[in-house]
Amino acid sequence: MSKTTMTRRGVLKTGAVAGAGVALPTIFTASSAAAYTNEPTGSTVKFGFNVPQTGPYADEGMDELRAQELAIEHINGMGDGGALNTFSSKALGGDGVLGKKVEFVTGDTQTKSDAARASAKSMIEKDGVVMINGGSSSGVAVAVQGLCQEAGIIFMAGLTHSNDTTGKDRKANGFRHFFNAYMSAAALAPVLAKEYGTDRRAYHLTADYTWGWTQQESIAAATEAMGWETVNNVLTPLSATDFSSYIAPVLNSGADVLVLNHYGGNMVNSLTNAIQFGLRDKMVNGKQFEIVVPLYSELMAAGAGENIKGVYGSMNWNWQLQDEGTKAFVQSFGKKYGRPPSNSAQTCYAQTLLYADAVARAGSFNPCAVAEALEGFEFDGLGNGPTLYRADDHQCFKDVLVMKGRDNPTTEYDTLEVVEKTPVAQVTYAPDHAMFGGAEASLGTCNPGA
Amino acid sequence: MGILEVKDVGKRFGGLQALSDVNLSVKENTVHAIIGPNGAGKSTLLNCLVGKLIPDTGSVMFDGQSVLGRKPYEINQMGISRVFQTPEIFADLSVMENMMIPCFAKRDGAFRMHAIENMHNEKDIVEKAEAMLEDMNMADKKDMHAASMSRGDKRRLEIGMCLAQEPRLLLLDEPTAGMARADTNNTIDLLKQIADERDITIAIIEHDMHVVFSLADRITVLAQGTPLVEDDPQNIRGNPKVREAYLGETG
Amino acid sequence: MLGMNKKDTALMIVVAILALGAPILLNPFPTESAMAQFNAGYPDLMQRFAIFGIFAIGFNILFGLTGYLSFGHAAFLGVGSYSVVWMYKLLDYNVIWGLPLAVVTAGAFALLIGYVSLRRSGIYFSILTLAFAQMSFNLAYSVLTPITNGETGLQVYTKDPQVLLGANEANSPHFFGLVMNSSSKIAMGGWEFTFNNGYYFCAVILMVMFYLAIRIFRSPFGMMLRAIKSNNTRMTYTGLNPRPYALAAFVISGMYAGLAGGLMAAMDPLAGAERMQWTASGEVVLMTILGGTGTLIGPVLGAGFIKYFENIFSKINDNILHGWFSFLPDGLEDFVVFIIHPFIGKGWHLTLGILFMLVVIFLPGGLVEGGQRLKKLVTSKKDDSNNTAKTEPAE
Amino acid sequence: MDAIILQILNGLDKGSAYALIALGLTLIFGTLGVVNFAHGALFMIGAFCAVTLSKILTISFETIDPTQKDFLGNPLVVKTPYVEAWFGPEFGAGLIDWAVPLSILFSIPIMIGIGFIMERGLIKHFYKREHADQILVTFGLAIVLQEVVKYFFGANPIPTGAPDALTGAFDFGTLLGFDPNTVIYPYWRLVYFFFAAAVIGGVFAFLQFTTFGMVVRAGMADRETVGLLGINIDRRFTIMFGIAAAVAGLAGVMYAPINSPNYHMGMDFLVLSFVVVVVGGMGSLPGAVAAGFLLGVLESFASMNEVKSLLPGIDQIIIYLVAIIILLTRPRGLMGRKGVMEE
Repeated sequence: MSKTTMTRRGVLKTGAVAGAGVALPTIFTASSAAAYTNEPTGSTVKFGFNVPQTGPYADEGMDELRAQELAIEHINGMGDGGALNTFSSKALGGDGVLGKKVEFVTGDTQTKSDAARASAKSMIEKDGVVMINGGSSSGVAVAVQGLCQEAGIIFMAGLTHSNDTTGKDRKANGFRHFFNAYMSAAALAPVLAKEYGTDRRAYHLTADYTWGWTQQESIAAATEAMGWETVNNVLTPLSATDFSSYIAPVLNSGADVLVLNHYGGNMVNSLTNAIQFGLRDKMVNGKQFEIVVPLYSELMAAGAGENIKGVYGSMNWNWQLQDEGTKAFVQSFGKKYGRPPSNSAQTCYAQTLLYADAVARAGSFNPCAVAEALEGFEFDGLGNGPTLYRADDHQCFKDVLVMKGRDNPTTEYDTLEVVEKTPVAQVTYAPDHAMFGGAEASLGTCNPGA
Repeated sequence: MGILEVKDVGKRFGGLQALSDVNLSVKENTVHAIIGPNGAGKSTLLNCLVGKLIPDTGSVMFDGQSVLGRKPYEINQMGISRVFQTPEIFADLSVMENMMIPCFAKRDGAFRMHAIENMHNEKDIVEKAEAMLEDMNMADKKDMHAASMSRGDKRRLEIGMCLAQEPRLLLLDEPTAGMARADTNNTIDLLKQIADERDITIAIIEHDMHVVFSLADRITVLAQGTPLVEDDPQNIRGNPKVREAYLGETG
Repeated sequence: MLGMNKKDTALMIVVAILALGAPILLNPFPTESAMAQFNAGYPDLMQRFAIFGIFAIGFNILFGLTGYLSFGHAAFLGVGSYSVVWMYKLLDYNVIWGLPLAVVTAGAFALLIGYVSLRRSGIYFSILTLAFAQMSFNLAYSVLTPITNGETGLQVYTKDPQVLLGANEANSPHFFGLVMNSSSKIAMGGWEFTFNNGYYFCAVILMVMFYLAIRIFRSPFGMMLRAIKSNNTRMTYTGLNPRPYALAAFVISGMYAGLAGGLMAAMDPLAGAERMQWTASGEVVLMTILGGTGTLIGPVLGAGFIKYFENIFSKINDNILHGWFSFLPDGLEDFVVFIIHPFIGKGWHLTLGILFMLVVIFLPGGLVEGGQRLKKLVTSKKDDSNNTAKTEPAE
Repeated sequence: MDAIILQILNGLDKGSAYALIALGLTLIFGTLGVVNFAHGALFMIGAFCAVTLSKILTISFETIDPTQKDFLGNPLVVKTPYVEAWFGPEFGAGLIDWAVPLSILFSIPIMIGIGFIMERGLIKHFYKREHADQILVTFGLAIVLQEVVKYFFGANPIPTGAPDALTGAFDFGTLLGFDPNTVIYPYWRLVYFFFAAAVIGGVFAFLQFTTFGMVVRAGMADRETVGLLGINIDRRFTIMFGIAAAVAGLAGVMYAPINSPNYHMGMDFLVLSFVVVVVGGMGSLPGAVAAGFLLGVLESFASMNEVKSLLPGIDQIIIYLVAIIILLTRPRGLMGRKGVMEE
C-alpha cells in the first residue's frame, strides 16, 4: 500500500487514517513508499503532453503534438535523432532516459484553465506522468504550472508569452523555454526605432486580459524609451470578433503607428480589419502609417494571409534560421510531417529534450533533482543559439527574432522573414524586475510530491 | 347588498368599447347567470372580476372589499374561484395531486416554503382531498394522470378543485361549452347539487339556454357591453327586449 | 426510511452504493490492460462526476420541476468558486469557511438575478439569465481582475494574509485536517484503486444533496413547482402566487450551483473565469436534458456521461489506437485506426455531438428512459398497461 | 462628429450581420416553432462555401522548379492553378480574385439543399417535441457540423480576401465636407451593408407579395388555423427552412472577407443572434432586423474611447445590458407577439 499526498506539508496522518479505513485484509502488492510523485518503477516512464486539441488553438496544439512525438522518437533512439545530434549536452544516448523507454499520453486543454487542469490531473493521477509539457496560452500555463507545483511533478511550459508565467506566478517546478512579452518588446523597440524613426505616436489595441496587459505594458515601456509617444491604449474584449469599431477612430487620433497586442483569432481579425480600413495606405503626420504585432506565430500569419505583408513582430524561433540545431530539427520534422515546424512546436520539442537531458544529467526523475539540473543550465544546438536556463526564475534567455511579413512569399510557409536576431544581452532583465512581480516574486521551494 | 357588487364598470380596447356602465349585484347563496350574444362583453366582464383585466372606470366590490388592482391569486384568496371554458387543470399531475393543491392554497395561503415537509405528514390535506374526490365521484381515478381523463371528468375535477378552496363565490365560464348532451346534463346536475348542498354563491356565464334556465335564480342579460335587463328567469323568458336582442336570434 | 417512500429509499441506496463504491466500480479494467484507458476511477474525474452531479441535480430542481430554462447557471458556479478561494486567501485552507459562504453568495446572486429574470417567462427568461451570466463572465475576465484574477484564475499566493493559517496546517484545501488531495492506493491483483479524501468529501455531499432533492421533489413545495410547469394559469386562479415559488426554486438551484462551484475550488484551489461562460451554462442544460429532465437520477447520469467523454475520449490518441488494433494485419490496422481516428482525441466533440443527437432522437426521455426501456425488456412479461413512466417524475 | 458618423457606419455594418442571422433564426422560430441552435453553424457553412470555392478555383498542378529550393532543400514545387492554365493567367487570376462574390451563386443551392435535408431528415421530427429536446438535438447537430468542417479545413482561420477592386477604404468624409482621412470606410463593408439590405428586402418582399409568403405569414400568426384550411403547410415550412438556411449562408459568404472564417465562428454568433432575436421579439421579422441594427450601433458606440473612459468595460457587456433593459421594459421585446415561446 502506498500513500500519495500531493502536498509536502500534507498531513500524512489523515491519509493514513483514510487508508486504514478502507484497507482490506486481502492481497495487495505492497510497494515501498515512493520517494516522489509517480516515481517510475518499471522499464518505461511517461510524459504528459497537454495541448489544445479543440477550440481555436487546435491547429497549434496539433503542431505541438507533432513535435513532442518527434522528441520522444529521438529520445528513444528512433528516427534521425534530430537536434539531439547538435545539442551541446550529450547526456542522452538515444536509449530512452536512464535506461527507461519514454512513453507519452496526450490530453486536451481546450485553452481553458479548468479543462487544462482536469486533463493534467488525469495524467498525473491516472497515467502517472512525471512531466507535463505543452499549451498555447498563458492562462493555461499558469494554471497547469500551479497544479504541477502542488502535485510534485515538473512542468515544462509550451507556448506562454505572458510575463507572469516566470514573473509573479513563477513556480519552482515550472520552467519556460519560450520568450516573454518583455523580451518581445526589448527586441522589437530598437528595430522599430530604426525603421520608423524615434518620433512616432503609437495607438495600442490590447486584448483585455492578463497577457494583453503585460504585452502592452512591456511594448509601451520599450518604445517610449526609444522616444515614441503612446497616444492611447484601448482594451478590447477577448470575445470580440469584429474590431472595426476599435480601429475606426485610430486614424483621427493623431497616431501614426498601430500596435496590436492581440494573439490568435483576435490578432487575425484585428489585423485584417486594420488593413481593410486601409490604415497602411495612409500618411499621418507626414509619415507612412504602420502596424506592429508584437507577438507573431506561423498560424496567425497563415490566418491573416496577405495582410501581414510588411508588418513587424517578434518570434521565439523560426524554421528559416540557418544554425545547425534548427537545420537538424527542421529536416527531421519536415521529413516526418511534410511541413516546417512552428515556433510553438519548436519550444515543445526543445522543452521535452531539455527535460529528458536534465533527468539524465541528474540521474533521477525526482523533480527536485531535475530542477536543480535545469537551473543555471547553459546549452546550445537546439536552434536558439547559446541559451541559459536562469535559476532565479526558470526563464530561458536566448536571442529573440524580429520578424516581418514577407512581401513575396514563395510558399505558404515563408510568409514571414527574419529581420534581425536580437542578441540575448539586449533582452535580459533582472529577476526582480517590476514587470515580473518585483522583489516579492518567488519560486517557492521545489516540491517532489509524496 | 350582494356579495358581489359591480358598479359603473367600463372597459375600452383601443377603439372598441367592450363594457360600459355595467351594474350588477349578485346576492349571496344564489345562482346568478349572465347571458348575452357573442361579443356582448361577458368574458371581458368576467376577466374584470378575477383580476385579469382592470376596468377603466367603475368599481368591483366583493364582500365589501374592492378587488380592483389586486392580482388574480389575491382575488382568489378573497374567496372567488373560477372555472374556465376549457378545463384548466394540472395536466401533468395526478388527479389526487390536482385536488391537493387547492387544499394547500386554502390552508397555507398564496405562498409557503414547505420544501422538505413530507407529503405523508399532511394528513388533513390528504383527507380533505380524498373526501373531495369522493364527492366528485372520482375516488377511483385518484392515481390517474390528469391529462388522460375525459373532458367531462376534467370539468368535474376542475369544479372539485375550485370547491376544495371553499370559495364564497364560484365563477363559471360556459362550463358546458363543447360538451355532449349527456355530459352537459351531468354537469347541470352536479352544479345543482353544489348550489343546494353548499353554502356558496354561483355566477355563471353561459350561452346554452337550457343550462341557464335549469340553474339560475337570477339572470342578467348583457348586450353590446351593457346590461339590458336583470330579472328572474321566468320574466326574462317573456321579456320582448331580450327576445329581440338575444333569444330572437337563436330562435 | 428518512421520510422517503420505498422506491426513493431504494434509489437513495443505489446512489449511495454507486457513490461510495465508485473508486472500485469505475475501475473495471486491470491497470496494465489495453482497456485501462476507459477506467474513470481516478480522483479528479470522480470528483468531477460528483460535483457536476450536484450542479445538475440543483439545475433540475429549477428546470425539471418548474420548466424555467435558465441559461446562466454557470454564473453561480463561478461565484461559488471565487468565494471559496477568497476564503483560502483571507483565512486559511479549511474549506469549512468557504463552502457555506459559496452557498450563501450564490444564493444572494440567484435571488437578485432570479428576482429580475422571473418577471418574464419562456425564452425571454432564458435570455435574461444568459445575459446576466455573460455579463458576469466578461467582467470577471477583464475589468474585475482585481477580484477574480482574470484570465489566470484566482489562486492563493504566499503573500496572501491567510490569518488563521496554523503552523502545521496543510497548505492545500482540507476539512479540519482531512486533506482533499491525499489518497490511499490499494493494489489488488492487476487492479489499483485510489481512495481519495476529496472524492469522498464530494460523494458524501452529493448523497446529502441527492437526499435533499428527493425530499424537495416529494414535498408539497415540489408539487407546487410541478404545478407551475403544468399550468401557470390554474396555479394563479387557485390562489397561489407562482413568482415566489419559482424564485425559491431558482435560489435553491443557484445555491446547489454555488456549492458545486465551491467544491470545485475545494478540490483544486483555483477559480477560473471560464467556468462562468455560456458554454458552461449550456453544459448543465445538456446534462439535464441528456440524463432525463425532471427525473431524480437523470441529471447525475447526464453529468457523468458528458464528463466521461470530455476526460476519457479526449485522451485517446492514434498511438493508443494502434496499440489496441496491433493484432490486426498492418493494412487493416491502419484502416481501422483511420476510421476511428476522427472520433477520438481531438475529435471527442464530434462523438459527443453525435451521441447528443442519438440520445434525443431515440430516447426522448433521456438516459433514464433508456434505463427504463432496458428494465422493461427484462421484466417484459409483466402487464405494463399502467406504465406512465415518462410523465411521472420518478427515479 | 466624424467619430460618431464612423461608429454609426460600424454599427450598421455589424448590425447587418446580426440582422441577417437573426432574420433566418426568426423565420425558423416563427414558422416552425423550433429553437434552432444549429443556425450559427449554417452561417459558418456559408462562410466555408466561399472558402471552398476559392480552394476549388486554386486547385493547382505542380511543376518542379530546380532553381529554387524548399525548406528541406529539395527543389521547389511550384503550384499553378488550373483555372489560370485553362483561361489564361489574367482571367484565371480574376476568377480567383472574385471567388467570394462568385460563391454567392454557388452557395444558394448548397445552403437550400442543406436546409431541406436538415428539415426533412431531422427537424420535422421535433416539431411536437419540447423546446429542450430541440435545443439538445440542434446543438448536437451544430457540434457535428463544425467538427466536420474542422476535419477538412482545420481549426485555424482561413484568409479569404475580397476582390482587389473592393479592398481598401472609401473616404466618406470628403463627401460630407470633412478633412480627408477622417471618415474612411472599407469598400467591402459597404458592400456587405448593401448586400444585407438587399437580402432583407428580398425576404420581406417575398413574404409580402407572394401567395406563398402570405400563407407562411398566416402560418406564423396562427399555425393551427392555416393547417385547418387544408393548406399543406409542411411543404411550405420545408421551403422556409431552406430559405432561412440560405439567408444565414449568404450572411456567412459575404462575411468571409471581413473576418477570416474559422470552424467555430458559428458558435461565436449563436448566443448573440439569440439575444438579437429575443430583443426584437420572438416571431417578429421586422423586430429581428431592427434589433440587429440597434444592437450593432449601440455596441459600436460603447466601444468609443469617450464612453469606455466613463464606464470601463461597458463594451464587454453592452449587448447584454441592453437586452436586459429592453426585456424588462418591453415584455416581449421590441415587436414580439403575445404567446410565442412564453411557455
